Amino acid sequence: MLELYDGSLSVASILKDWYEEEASSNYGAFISFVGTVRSEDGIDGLSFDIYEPILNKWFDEWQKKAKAKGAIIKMAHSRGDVMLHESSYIAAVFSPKRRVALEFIDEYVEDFKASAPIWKYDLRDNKRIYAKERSTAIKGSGLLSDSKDKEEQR
Amino acid sequence: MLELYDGSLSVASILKDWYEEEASSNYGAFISFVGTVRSEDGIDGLSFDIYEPILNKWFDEWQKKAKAKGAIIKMAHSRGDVMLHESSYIAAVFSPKRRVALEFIDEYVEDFKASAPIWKYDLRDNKRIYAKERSTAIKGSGLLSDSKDKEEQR
Amino acid sequence: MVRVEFLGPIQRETMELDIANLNELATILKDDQEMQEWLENSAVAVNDTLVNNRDFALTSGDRVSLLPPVCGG
Amino acid sequence: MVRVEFLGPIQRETMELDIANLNELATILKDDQEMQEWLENSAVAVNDTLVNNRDFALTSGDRVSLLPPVCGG
Repeated sequence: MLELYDGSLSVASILKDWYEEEASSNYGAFISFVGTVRSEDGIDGLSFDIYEPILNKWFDEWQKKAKAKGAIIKMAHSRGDVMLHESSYIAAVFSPKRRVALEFIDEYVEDFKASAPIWKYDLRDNKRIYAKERSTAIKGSGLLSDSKDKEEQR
Repeated sequence: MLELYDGSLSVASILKDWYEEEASSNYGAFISFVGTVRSEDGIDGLSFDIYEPILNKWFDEWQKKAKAKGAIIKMAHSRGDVMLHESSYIAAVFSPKRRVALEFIDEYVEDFKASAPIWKYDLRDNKRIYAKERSTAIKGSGLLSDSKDKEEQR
Repeated sequence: MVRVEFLGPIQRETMELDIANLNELATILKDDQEMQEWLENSAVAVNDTLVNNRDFALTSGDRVSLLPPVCGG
Repeated sequence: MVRVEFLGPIQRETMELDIANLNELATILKDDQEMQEWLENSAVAVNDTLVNNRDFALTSGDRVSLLPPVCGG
Protein backbone atom coordinates (compact mmCIF):
# COMPACT_ATOMS: atom_id res chain seq x y z
CA MET A 1 0.00 0.00 0.00
CA LEU A 2 1.33 3.37 -1.07
CA GLU A 3 -0.27 6.44 0.51
CA LEU A 4 0.35 10.04 -0.57
CA TYR A 5 -0.75 12.94 1.62
CA ASP A 6 -0.87 16.69 1.09
CA GLY A 7 1.47 18.17 3.70
CA SER A 8 3.01 16.46 6.71
CA LEU A 9 2.23 12.90 7.81
CA SER A 10 0.25 11.93 10.92
CA VAL A 11 2.93 9.45 11.92
CA ALA A 12 1.30 7.93 15.02
CA SER A 13 -1.99 7.42 13.24
CA ILE A 14 -0.42 5.86 10.12
CA LEU A 15 1.75 3.47 12.17
CA LYS A 16 -1.30 2.50 14.21
CA ASP A 17 -3.36 1.81 11.10
CA TRP A 18 -0.63 -0.29 9.50
CA TYR A 19 -0.02 -2.29 12.68
CA GLU A 20 -3.73 -2.97 13.06
CA GLU A 21 -4.18 -3.88 9.39
CA GLU A 22 -1.62 -6.68 9.78
CA ALA A 23 -2.56 -7.68 13.32
CA SER A 24 -3.85 -11.09 12.21
CA SER A 25 -1.51 -11.69 9.28
CA ASN A 26 0.93 -13.71 11.43
CA TYR A 27 3.96 -11.55 10.68
CA GLY A 28 6.46 -11.82 13.53
CA ALA A 29 8.43 -8.72 12.58
CA PHE A 30 7.29 -5.17 11.73
CA ILE A 31 9.92 -2.57 11.04
CA SER A 32 9.22 1.03 10.11
CA PHE A 33 11.39 3.94 9.07
CA VAL A 34 10.17 7.52 9.59
CA GLY A 35 11.85 10.52 7.92
CA THR A 36 11.46 13.87 9.67
CA VAL A 37 12.49 17.35 8.48
CA ARG A 38 15.58 18.51 10.38
CA SER A 39 16.37 22.07 11.24
CA GLU A 40 19.61 22.73 9.37
CA ASP A 41 21.15 25.41 7.17
CA GLY A 42 18.42 27.81 8.20
CA ILE A 43 15.60 26.22 6.17
CA ASP A 44 11.95 26.71 7.17
CA GLY A 45 10.91 23.33 5.80
CA LEU A 46 10.94 21.15 2.70
CA SER A 47 8.57 20.77 -0.21
CA PHE A 48 8.04 17.78 -2.48
CA ASP A 49 6.92 17.11 -6.06
CA ILE A 50 5.95 13.54 -6.88
CA TYR A 51 5.45 11.91 -10.27
CA GLU A 52 2.89 9.33 -9.28
CA PRO A 53 2.72 6.97 -12.30
CA ILE A 54 6.41 6.01 -12.02
CA LEU A 55 6.33 6.03 -8.21
CA ASN A 56 3.48 3.51 -8.34
CA LYS A 57 5.44 1.26 -10.68
CA TRP A 58 8.53 1.53 -8.48
CA PHE A 59 6.47 0.60 -5.44
CA ASP A 60 4.77 -2.34 -7.17
CA GLU A 61 8.17 -3.79 -8.10
CA TRP A 62 9.35 -3.58 -4.49
CA GLN A 63 6.11 -5.13 -3.33
CA LYS A 64 6.86 -8.08 -5.65
CA LYS A 65 10.41 -8.38 -4.27
CA ALA A 66 8.96 -8.35 -0.74
CA LYS A 67 6.37 -11.04 -1.58
CA ALA A 68 9.16 -13.27 -2.93
CA LYS A 69 10.58 -13.20 0.62
CA GLY A 70 7.22 -13.78 2.27
CA ALA A 71 7.05 -10.13 3.34
CA ILE A 72 4.95 -7.07 2.51
CA ILE A 73 5.81 -3.37 2.39
CA LYS A 74 3.94 -0.15 3.00
CA MET A 75 4.84 3.44 2.31
CA ALA A 76 3.52 6.94 2.99
CA HIS A 77 4.90 10.20 1.58
CA SER A 78 4.04 13.89 1.65
CA ARG A 79 3.23 16.10 -1.33
CA GLY A 80 3.90 19.83 -1.03
CA ASP A 81 5.21 21.59 2.08
CA VAL A 82 6.42 19.91 5.27
CA MET A 83 7.76 22.18 7.99
CA LEU A 84 10.59 21.66 10.52
CA HIS A 85 10.16 18.67 12.84
CA GLU A 86 7.25 17.36 10.79
CA SER A 87 7.56 14.02 8.97
CA SER A 88 7.37 13.44 5.22
CA TYR A 89 8.15 9.74 4.73
CA ILE A 90 7.32 6.38 6.30
CA ALA A 91 8.45 3.03 4.92
CA ALA A 92 7.55 -0.29 6.55
CA VAL A 93 8.22 -3.99 6.15
CA PHE A 94 6.23 -6.83 7.71
CA SER A 95 7.79 -10.30 7.55
CA PRO A 96 7.47 -13.67 9.28
CA LYS A 97 10.95 -13.47 10.85
CA ARG A 98 13.27 -10.65 11.82
CA ARG A 99 16.24 -11.11 9.46
CA VAL A 100 14.17 -10.45 6.33
CA ALA A 101 12.64 -7.31 7.84
CA LEU A 102 15.98 -5.92 9.05
CA GLU A 103 17.69 -6.50 5.71
CA PHE A 104 14.79 -5.54 3.46
CA ILE A 105 14.06 -2.17 5.09
CA ASP A 106 17.63 -1.08 4.32
CA GLU A 107 17.53 -2.04 0.62
CA TYR A 108 14.01 -0.66 0.21
CA VAL A 109 14.77 2.73 1.81
CA GLU A 110 18.10 3.11 -0.01
CA ASP A 111 16.59 2.34 -3.41
CA PHE A 112 13.75 4.73 -2.62
CA LYS A 113 16.32 7.49 -2.06
CA ALA A 114 18.16 6.63 -5.31
CA SER A 115 15.23 5.95 -7.64
CA ALA A 116 11.80 7.14 -6.50
CA PRO A 117 10.57 10.03 -8.73
CA ILE A 118 10.27 12.63 -5.98
CA TRP A 119 11.90 16.07 -6.04
CA LYS A 120 12.83 17.97 -2.90
CA TYR A 121 12.95 21.73 -2.43
CA ASP A 122 14.20 23.78 0.52
CA LEU A 123 11.74 26.36 1.82
CA ARG A 124 13.55 29.65 2.54
CA ASP A 125 12.07 33.14 2.72
CA ASN A 126 8.87 31.88 1.07
CA LYS A 127 10.86 30.52 -1.86
CA ARG A 128 11.05 26.94 -3.06
CA ILE A 129 14.67 26.07 -3.96
CA TYR A 130 15.48 22.76 -5.66
CA ALA A 131 17.79 20.69 -3.37
CA LYS A 132 20.11 19.92 -6.25
CA GLU A 133 23.22 19.06 -4.20
CA ARG A 134 21.33 16.48 -2.14
CA SER A 135 19.64 14.87 -5.15
CA THR A 136 20.72 11.72 -6.97
CA ALA A 137 20.60 11.20 -10.73
CA ILE A 138 18.46 8.13 -11.48
CA LYS A 139 20.41 5.17 -12.92
CA GLY A 140 20.67 5.60 -16.69
CA SER A 141 20.54 9.39 -16.55
CA GLY A 142 22.16 11.39 -19.35
CA LEU A 143 20.60 9.35 -22.15
CA LEU A 144 19.80 12.47 -24.17
CA SER A 145 23.03 14.37 -23.51
CA ASP A 146 25.66 15.12 -26.08
CA SER A 147 28.35 13.33 -24.07
CA LYS A 148 26.20 10.21 -24.06
CA ASP A 149 25.95 10.49 -27.83
CA LYS A 150 29.76 10.65 -28.14
CA GLU A 151 30.16 7.75 -25.74
CA GLU A 152 27.97 5.59 -27.92
CA GLN A 153 29.89 6.44 -31.06
CA ARG A 154 33.16 5.37 -29.50
CA MET B 1 14.53 4.51 27.95
CA LEU B 2 13.77 0.89 28.79
CA GLU B 3 10.14 0.05 29.57
CA LEU B 4 8.92 -3.30 30.91
CA TYR B 5 5.23 -4.18 30.89
CA ASP B 6 3.21 -7.03 32.38
CA GLY B 7 1.65 -8.84 29.41
CA SER B 8 1.44 -7.68 25.81
CA LEU B 9 2.54 -4.27 24.57
CA SER B 10 0.21 -1.48 23.40
CA VAL B 11 2.28 -1.00 20.27
CA ALA B 12 0.45 1.97 18.72
CA SER B 13 0.45 3.86 21.98
CA ILE B 14 4.15 3.19 22.73
CA LEU B 15 5.25 4.23 19.22
CA LYS B 16 3.13 7.37 19.49
CA ASP B 17 4.68 8.28 22.85
CA TRP B 18 8.22 7.71 21.60
CA TYR B 19 7.64 9.70 18.41
CA GLU B 20 6.16 12.60 20.37
CA GLU B 21 8.92 12.52 23.01
CA GLU B 22 11.51 13.14 20.30
CA ALA B 23 9.38 15.45 18.13
CA SER B 24 11.61 18.46 18.81
CA SER B 25 14.95 16.66 19.19
CA ASN B 26 15.87 17.26 15.53
CA TYR B 27 16.39 13.60 14.67
CA GLY B 28 15.80 13.06 10.96
CA ALA B 29 15.41 9.27 11.18
CA PHE B 30 13.29 7.12 13.51
CA ILE B 31 13.33 3.38 12.99
CA SER B 32 11.42 0.89 15.10
CA PHE B 33 11.30 -2.89 15.22
CA VAL B 34 8.21 -4.65 16.64
CA GLY B 35 8.22 -8.36 17.53
CA THR B 36 4.84 -10.12 17.49
CA VAL B 37 3.96 -13.65 18.64
CA ARG B 38 3.41 -15.87 15.59
CA SER B 39 1.01 -18.77 15.45
CA GLU B 40 3.28 -21.76 14.83
CA ASP B 41 3.77 -25.29 16.13
CA GLY B 42 0.40 -25.12 17.86
CA ILE B 43 1.43 -22.79 20.68
CA ASP B 44 -1.14 -20.64 22.49
CA GLY B 45 1.35 -17.87 23.19
CA LEU B 46 4.71 -17.13 24.76
CA SER B 47 5.79 -16.19 28.25
CA PHE B 48 8.88 -14.26 29.38
CA ASP B 49 11.12 -14.08 32.45
CA ILE B 50 13.40 -11.06 32.67
CA TYR B 51 16.38 -10.48 34.93
CA GLU B 52 16.18 -6.71 35.21
CA PRO B 53 19.52 -5.70 36.79
CA ILE B 54 21.56 -7.17 33.92
CA LEU B 55 19.03 -6.09 31.28
CA ASN B 56 19.37 -2.51 32.52
CA LYS B 57 23.17 -2.69 32.28
CA TRP B 58 22.95 -4.20 28.80
CA PHE B 59 20.60 -1.40 27.73
CA ASP B 60 22.77 1.35 29.25
CA GLU B 61 25.79 0.07 27.31
CA TRP B 62 23.84 0.20 24.05
CA GLN B 63 22.57 3.67 24.91
CA LYS B 64 26.23 4.74 25.24
CA LYS B 65 27.08 3.18 21.86
CA ALA B 66 24.11 5.02 20.33
CA LYS B 67 25.17 8.35 21.85
CA ALA B 68 28.65 7.93 20.38
CA LYS B 69 26.93 7.99 16.97
CA GLY B 70 24.70 10.94 17.84
CA ALA B 71 21.70 8.61 18.20
CA ILE B 72 19.43 7.41 21.01
CA ILE B 73 17.64 4.11 21.56
CA LYS B 74 14.43 3.03 23.24
CA MET B 75 13.08 -0.39 24.14
CA ALA B 76 9.91 -1.96 25.49
CA HIS B 77 9.47 -5.62 26.48
CA SER B 78 6.78 -7.80 28.01
CA ARG B 79 6.99 -9.77 31.25
CA GLY B 80 4.80 -12.87 31.64
CA ASP B 81 2.29 -14.11 29.07
CA VAL B 82 1.77 -12.73 25.57
CA MET B 83 -0.79 -14.48 23.39
CA LEU B 84 -0.86 -15.13 19.62
CA HIS B 85 -0.72 -12.01 17.43
CA GLU B 86 0.11 -9.82 20.42
CA SER B 87 3.47 -8.05 20.58
CA SER B 88 6.20 -8.53 23.19
CA TYR B 89 9.13 -6.40 22.00
CA ILE B 90 9.79 -2.97 20.51
CA ALA B 91 13.25 -1.55 19.83
CA ALA B 92 13.80 1.89 18.33
CA VAL B 93 16.63 4.13 17.16
CA PHE B 94 16.46 7.88 16.57
CA SER B 95 19.38 9.46 14.72
CA PRO B 96 20.15 12.64 12.78
CA LYS B 97 20.57 10.79 9.43
CA ARG B 98 19.24 7.56 8.01
CA ARG B 99 22.39 5.41 7.63
CA VAL B 100 23.12 5.34 11.36
CA ALA B 101 19.52 4.36 12.16
CA LEU B 102 19.38 1.61 9.51
CA GLU B 103 22.68 0.08 10.59
CA PHE B 104 22.27 0.52 14.33
CA ILE B 105 18.82 -1.07 14.58
CA ASP B 106 20.25 -4.28 13.10
CA GLU B 107 23.21 -4.54 15.51
CA TYR B 108 21.07 -3.53 18.48
CA VAL B 109 18.28 -6.06 17.79
CA GLU B 110 20.73 -8.88 17.01
CA ASP B 111 22.74 -8.33 20.18
CA PHE B 112 19.50 -8.13 22.14
CA LYS B 113 18.60 -11.60 20.82
CA ALA B 114 22.06 -12.99 21.68
CA SER B 115 22.69 -11.33 25.04
CA ALA B 116 19.68 -9.80 26.82
CA PRO B 117 18.81 -11.79 29.99
CA ILE B 118 15.28 -12.77 28.97
CA TRP B 119 13.95 -16.34 28.88
CA LYS B 120 11.16 -17.46 26.60
CA TYR B 121 8.60 -20.19 27.24
CA ASP B 122 6.00 -21.67 24.90
CA LEU B 123 2.47 -21.72 26.30
CA ARG B 124 0.81 -25.07 25.53
CA ASP B 125 -2.10 -26.73 27.32
CA ASN B 126 -1.70 -24.28 30.20
CA LYS B 127 1.92 -25.29 30.62
CA ARG B 128 4.99 -23.07 30.35
CA ILE B 129 7.73 -24.89 28.39
CA TYR B 130 11.22 -23.37 28.14
CA ALA B 131 12.02 -22.64 24.45
CA LYS B 132 15.42 -24.29 24.76
CA GLU B 133 16.00 -24.98 21.06
CA ARG B 134 15.39 -21.33 20.12
CA SER B 135 17.58 -19.96 22.89
CA THR B 136 21.18 -18.78 22.60
CA ALA B 137 23.90 -19.35 25.19
CA ILE B 138 25.30 -15.97 26.28
CA LYS B 139 28.92 -15.37 25.21
CA GLY B 140 31.25 -16.89 27.80
CA SER B 141 28.77 -19.59 28.86
CA GLY B 142 30.11 -22.84 30.31
CA LEU B 143 32.46 -21.12 32.75
CA LEU B 144 31.51 -23.50 35.56
CA SER B 145 31.38 -26.73 33.51
CA ASP B 146 33.79 -29.60 33.81
CA SER B 147 34.77 -29.37 30.15
CA LYS B 148 35.71 -25.73 30.66
CA ASP B 149 37.90 -26.84 33.56
CA LYS B 150 39.68 -29.38 31.35
CA GLU B 151 40.04 -26.84 28.56
CA GLU B 152 41.84 -24.46 30.88
CA GLN B 153 44.22 -27.19 32.09
CA ARG B 154 45.27 -28.07 28.54
CA MET C 1 2.67 13.59 -32.26
CA VAL C 2 4.86 12.64 -29.27
CA ARG C 3 4.35 14.56 -26.03
CA VAL C 4 7.53 15.49 -24.13
CA GLU C 5 7.15 16.39 -20.42
CA PHE C 6 9.75 17.92 -18.10
CA LEU C 7 9.27 16.78 -14.49
CA GLY C 8 10.06 18.25 -11.09
CA PRO C 9 12.36 21.26 -11.07
CA ILE C 10 12.83 21.51 -14.87
CA GLN C 11 10.98 24.72 -15.68
CA ARG C 12 9.86 23.97 -19.18
CA GLU C 13 6.58 23.73 -21.04
CA THR C 14 5.46 20.37 -22.39
CA MET C 15 6.39 19.95 -26.08
CA GLU C 16 4.46 18.20 -28.88
CA LEU C 17 6.93 16.83 -31.45
CA ASP C 18 6.85 14.77 -34.59
CA ILE C 19 9.75 12.41 -33.80
CA ALA C 20 10.40 8.72 -34.46
CA ASN C 21 12.91 7.97 -31.71
CA LEU C 22 14.84 9.49 -28.77
CA ASN C 23 17.83 10.37 -30.97
CA GLU C 24 15.63 12.85 -32.76
CA LEU C 25 14.57 14.36 -29.43
CA ALA C 26 18.24 14.68 -28.40
CA THR C 27 19.01 16.50 -31.66
CA ILE C 28 16.16 18.96 -31.10
CA LEU C 29 17.24 19.68 -27.50
CA LYS C 30 21.01 19.85 -28.04
CA ASP C 31 21.04 23.47 -29.17
CA ASP C 32 19.04 24.62 -26.14
CA GLN C 33 21.72 25.97 -23.76
CA GLU C 34 19.44 25.95 -20.71
CA MET C 35 18.69 22.27 -21.17
CA GLN C 36 22.28 20.96 -21.33
CA GLU C 37 22.74 20.31 -17.62
CA TRP C 38 19.31 18.69 -17.34
CA LEU C 39 20.06 16.46 -20.32
CA GLU C 40 23.20 15.24 -18.58
CA ASN C 41 21.59 14.39 -15.26
CA SER C 42 18.06 13.36 -16.26
CA ALA C 43 16.66 9.91 -16.86
CA VAL C 44 14.12 9.30 -19.63
CA ALA C 45 10.84 7.41 -19.48
CA VAL C 46 8.54 6.50 -22.36
CA ASN C 47 4.94 5.98 -21.30
CA ASP C 48 6.13 5.87 -17.66
CA THR C 49 8.75 3.17 -18.18
CA LEU C 50 12.42 4.13 -17.89
CA VAL C 51 14.40 3.51 -21.09
CA ASN C 52 18.14 3.18 -21.65
CA ASN C 53 18.40 3.20 -25.43
CA ARG C 54 18.35 6.27 -27.68
CA ASP C 55 17.15 4.25 -30.64
CA PHE C 56 13.94 3.49 -28.76
CA ALA C 57 11.18 3.87 -31.38
CA LEU C 58 8.38 6.35 -30.71
CA THR C 59 4.92 6.39 -32.24
CA SER C 60 2.24 9.03 -32.23
CA GLY C 61 0.56 9.25 -28.82
CA ASP C 62 3.67 8.24 -26.87
CA ARG C 63 4.63 10.29 -23.82
CA VAL C 64 8.31 10.96 -23.08
CA SER C 65 9.25 12.21 -19.58
CA LEU C 66 12.54 13.69 -18.42
CA LEU C 67 13.30 12.93 -14.75
CA PRO C 68 15.99 15.10 -13.12
CA PRO C 69 17.92 13.99 -9.97
CA VAL C 70 15.60 12.82 -7.19
CA CYS C 71 15.54 13.15 -3.42
CA GLY C 72 12.51 11.65 -1.72
CA GLY C 73 12.16 11.07 1.99
CA MET D 1 28.41 -16.03 52.75
CA VAL D 2 28.02 -15.87 48.95
CA ARG D 3 24.50 -16.07 47.51
CA VAL D 4 24.13 -18.19 44.34
CA GLU D 5 21.00 -17.62 42.22
CA PHE D 6 19.73 -19.69 39.31
CA LEU D 7 17.86 -17.58 36.78
CA GLY D 8 15.07 -18.21 34.26
CA PRO D 9 14.26 -21.86 33.58
CA ILE D 10 16.80 -23.37 36.01
CA GLN D 11 14.54 -24.83 38.68
CA ARG D 12 16.77 -24.54 41.69
CA GLU D 13 16.64 -22.85 45.05
CA THR D 14 19.08 -20.06 45.81
CA MET D 15 22.16 -21.34 47.73
CA GLU D 16 24.18 -19.62 50.46
CA LEU D 17 27.80 -20.83 50.28
CA ASP D 18 31.07 -20.11 52.01
CA ILE D 19 33.31 -19.93 48.90
CA ALA D 20 36.27 -17.78 47.92
CA ASN D 21 36.08 -18.00 44.12
CA LEU D 22 34.12 -19.52 41.22
CA ASN D 23 36.35 -22.60 41.07
CA GLU D 24 35.00 -23.59 44.46
CA LEU D 25 31.43 -23.14 43.19
CA ALA D 26 32.22 -25.35 40.16
CA THR D 27 33.56 -28.06 42.50
CA ILE D 28 30.43 -27.98 44.63
CA LEU D 29 28.12 -28.19 41.57
CA LYS D 30 30.05 -30.79 39.56
CA ASP D 31 28.57 -33.80 41.34
CA ASP D 32 25.00 -32.59 40.80
CA GLN D 33 23.82 -34.59 37.76
CA GLU D 34 20.84 -32.33 37.08
CA MET D 35 23.06 -29.27 36.87
CA GLN D 36 25.57 -30.52 34.28
CA GLU D 37 23.76 -29.31 31.19
CA TRP D 38 23.03 -25.93 32.78
CA LEU D 39 26.68 -25.55 33.78
CA GLU D 40 27.70 -26.09 30.16
CA ASN D 41 25.33 -23.57 28.63
CA SER D 42 25.04 -20.93 31.33
CA ALA D 43 26.92 -17.67 31.73
CA VAL D 44 27.95 -16.42 35.16
CA ALA D 45 27.56 -12.96 36.68
CA VAL D 46 28.95 -11.66 39.95
CA ASN D 47 26.97 -8.76 41.40
CA ASP D 48 25.20 -8.43 38.03
CA THR D 49 28.36 -8.17 35.95
CA LEU D 50 29.23 -11.06 33.61
CA VAL D 51 32.57 -12.69 34.41
CA ASN D 52 34.82 -14.91 32.29
CA ASN D 53 37.38 -16.11 34.80
CA ARG D 54 36.94 -18.98 37.26
CA ASP D 55 39.57 -17.57 39.59
CA PHE D 56 37.36 -14.51 40.13
CA ALA D 57 37.60 -13.81 43.88
CA LEU D 58 34.38 -13.74 45.92
CA THR D 59 33.81 -12.07 49.25
CA SER D 60 30.98 -12.36 51.73
CA GLY D 61 27.88 -10.57 50.47
CA ASP D 62 28.62 -11.19 46.78
CA ARG D 63 25.81 -12.48 44.57
CA VAL D 64 26.58 -15.04 41.84
CA SER D 65 23.95 -15.57 39.11
CA LEU D 66 23.77 -18.38 36.54
CA LEU D 67 22.18 -17.24 33.25
CA PRO D 68 20.99 -20.07 30.97
CA PRO D 69 20.48 -19.57 27.18
CA VAL D 70 18.37 -16.52 26.41
CA CYS D 71 15.65 -15.69 23.88
CA GLY D 72 14.09 -12.28 24.24
CA GLY D 73 11.88 -10.62 21.68
